[in-house]
Amino acid sequence: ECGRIRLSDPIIRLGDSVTASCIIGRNCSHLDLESEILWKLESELHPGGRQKRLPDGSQESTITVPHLNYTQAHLSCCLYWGNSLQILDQVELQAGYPPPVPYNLSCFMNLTTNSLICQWEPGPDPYLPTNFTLKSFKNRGKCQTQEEPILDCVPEAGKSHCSIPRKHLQLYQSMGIWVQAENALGTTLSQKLCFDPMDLVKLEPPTLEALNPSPVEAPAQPGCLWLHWEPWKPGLFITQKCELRYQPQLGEASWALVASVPSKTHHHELCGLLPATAYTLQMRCIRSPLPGYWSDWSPSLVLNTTER
Amino acid sequence: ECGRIRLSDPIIRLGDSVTASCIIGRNCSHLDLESEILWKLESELHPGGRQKRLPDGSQESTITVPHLNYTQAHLSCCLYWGNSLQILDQVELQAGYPPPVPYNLSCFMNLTTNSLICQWEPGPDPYLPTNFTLKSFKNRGKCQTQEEPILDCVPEAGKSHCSIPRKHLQLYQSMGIWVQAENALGTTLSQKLCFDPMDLVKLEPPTLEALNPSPVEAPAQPGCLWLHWEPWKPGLFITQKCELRYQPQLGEASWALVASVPSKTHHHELCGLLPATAYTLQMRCIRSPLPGYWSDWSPSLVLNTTER
Amino acid sequence: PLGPASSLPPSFLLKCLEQVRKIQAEGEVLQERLCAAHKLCHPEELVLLGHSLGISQAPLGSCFSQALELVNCLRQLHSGLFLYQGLLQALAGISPEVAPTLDWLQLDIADFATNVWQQMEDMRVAPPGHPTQGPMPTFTSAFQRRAGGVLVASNLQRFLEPVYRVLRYLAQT
Repeated sequence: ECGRIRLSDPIIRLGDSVTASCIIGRNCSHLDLESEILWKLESELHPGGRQKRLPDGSQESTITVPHLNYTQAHLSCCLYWGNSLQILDQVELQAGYPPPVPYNLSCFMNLTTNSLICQWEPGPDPYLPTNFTLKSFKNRGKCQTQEEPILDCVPEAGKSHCSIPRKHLQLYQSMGIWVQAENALGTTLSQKLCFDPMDLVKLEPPTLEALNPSPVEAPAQPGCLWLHWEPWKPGLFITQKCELRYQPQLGEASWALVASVPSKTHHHELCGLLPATAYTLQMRCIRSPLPGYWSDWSPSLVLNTTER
Repeated sequence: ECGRIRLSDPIIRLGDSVTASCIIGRNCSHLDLESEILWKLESELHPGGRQKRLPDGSQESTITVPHLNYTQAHLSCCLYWGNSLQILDQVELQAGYPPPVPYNLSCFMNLTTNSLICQWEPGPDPYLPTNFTLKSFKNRGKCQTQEEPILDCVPEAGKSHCSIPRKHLQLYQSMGIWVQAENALGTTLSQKLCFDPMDLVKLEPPTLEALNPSPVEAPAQPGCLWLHWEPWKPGLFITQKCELRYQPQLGEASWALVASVPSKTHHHELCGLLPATAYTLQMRCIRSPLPGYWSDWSPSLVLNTTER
Repeated sequence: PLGPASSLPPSFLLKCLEQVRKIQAEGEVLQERLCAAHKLCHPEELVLLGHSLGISQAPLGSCFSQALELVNCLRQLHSGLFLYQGLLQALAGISPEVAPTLDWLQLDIADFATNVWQQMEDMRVAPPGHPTQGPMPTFTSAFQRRAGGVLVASNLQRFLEPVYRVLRYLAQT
């Protein structure tokens, strides 16, 4: 072997020192074994190699880079051959940090894709290839004991979200879940969550429709609006409560809120409004009384109240 | 077995007849074996079942549908049980046509994706699941003899194009290629093509750029325009000829053509134009003298000639 | 001595010229990628390593002797291409950034070698039996494969320049 670099550690913490040695075997006939072994860090010659002859006649040079400030660097073992500097071996040094603790882990149950979708913040870049895995396990109580593990959910490269398909979930059983971050310098775990998947259901908003003409039994009163909505089909099996908000299209008007619109009736009469005014209406719903997340606000519907 | 349908042929030609038999085993204790076996085609009762008792005591009814005009139909073997018609067995009849001969097979070599892309017309819908496969083989001469087959290229469902990756191709050797269509009623082959993939290369057009100011050695002459173009990078290794077309932005002016612009120089002076007029210019290139396809016309460039 | 240059069909020569340009372009991409991804940009820094790895250059003498020996020149061209096919194969697993370019280059060289071999067969001057690959260098580290890639790519470019000149000469006569 005409030049082989050995490293204390190919991956180190940024700023730490790294020691390397390069050995030129004595059977390396075409080399003048007396010449000095030189080191290059990236494309700069790096002084400070300590060279000695080994018992078997081969030459060994050792070098220590006190503070490696490159996240990636090529370290080359070289020799002059005639007047041209020859590279005999080269290794790639990598430096960075252990993985930061992933935080802000949050999940919600998506009934459209029938999967539990979790997302998290990866934290600052550790400059090293870092694998994130969403780990989870089934559980009977409050996730104190770790029972049967569910699958390891591996996100797409560079993504900080992962989705666990329905077939791995028991929707009405509690499960523990956390994110594990791992690279060459260590492993960290996020805070653990414990929930029934169904308690994290996020509904899609209902679809608002004008009731034109307003139903026979209640002709349009001045300052009143009749509203009808179609609930989101996949969520029909869930008892919900809904909220309606409305604002006149007048300058800086703020939203007014009608809390807990009875969700079963699918229509609602809104009164006490300004006559001959255009109102923007939106609605959202949430699983209730069982826990869940509010849906987003529905797309707006604009209705006009009649003249006085 | 309480009712088992046997079919002469589950897939037949549209309009042909189909014969089916339904046997009710004598060990079918809970059935009154004397009652009449009835047939339903889709949801209509279908008369004409010929029933007989078999030597082993079971009942067999046979029916012939003279002209099946459904491309898909359910045939049910039924029996009255009390006064409710019971379905004992059901089969799916399929009818359609043998695959039409695929036609208009054409291919071109795409240097961006480094693949040979072929497309064809599938012909009228035969109403039966039909698989198309692009078949090809390597060859020395004019594809008379079929030597080493190349891979079977299976298009995405419902698509009539397929692309053969570079690693299966010898760009400068002739290959034979055709489309095979196959369904339950038969197999057909398209016309065969024989070519070197590289002879079907379709270049991307060059990129036209104004030469502002026109080069020092040729100041802008009235009625002249200086044009520069950047050839398409992946096609640089191919000797080409190019065509330039231009038209004044005046009413219904037609294109004028400058055939065979020398492709090596990358700039061209266009004279004999109307002064102070906006001209639209486009260019396309083709592999030459070796065979190839014209590129599309390049996006337009608009240049203005100077005053008299 | 030179058989009549015209014994080589013009379309064969035009295709060969195009194939050489295609391989040269691919070779440059390989060199650029090795430089960008691994900071190995100068083959002259790796000559010593090349000796110890046994990366050789393909001979082309018959293409340059005063009297161009066409048949021997074609045979040397084919063996050179065959050698580079082997060398590139030995570099398999070089690195993800470079592997696709290496694959295209191998395919283009194999195509060109097939073209030359078939032309020799058509002229009934193909050597008997198919060529067999000699001993190939063994690369024992990622660095040696990448350095080997730099050396093979630069040798290939230096092999193709004279080939292009000879083919152009033949195409013009």
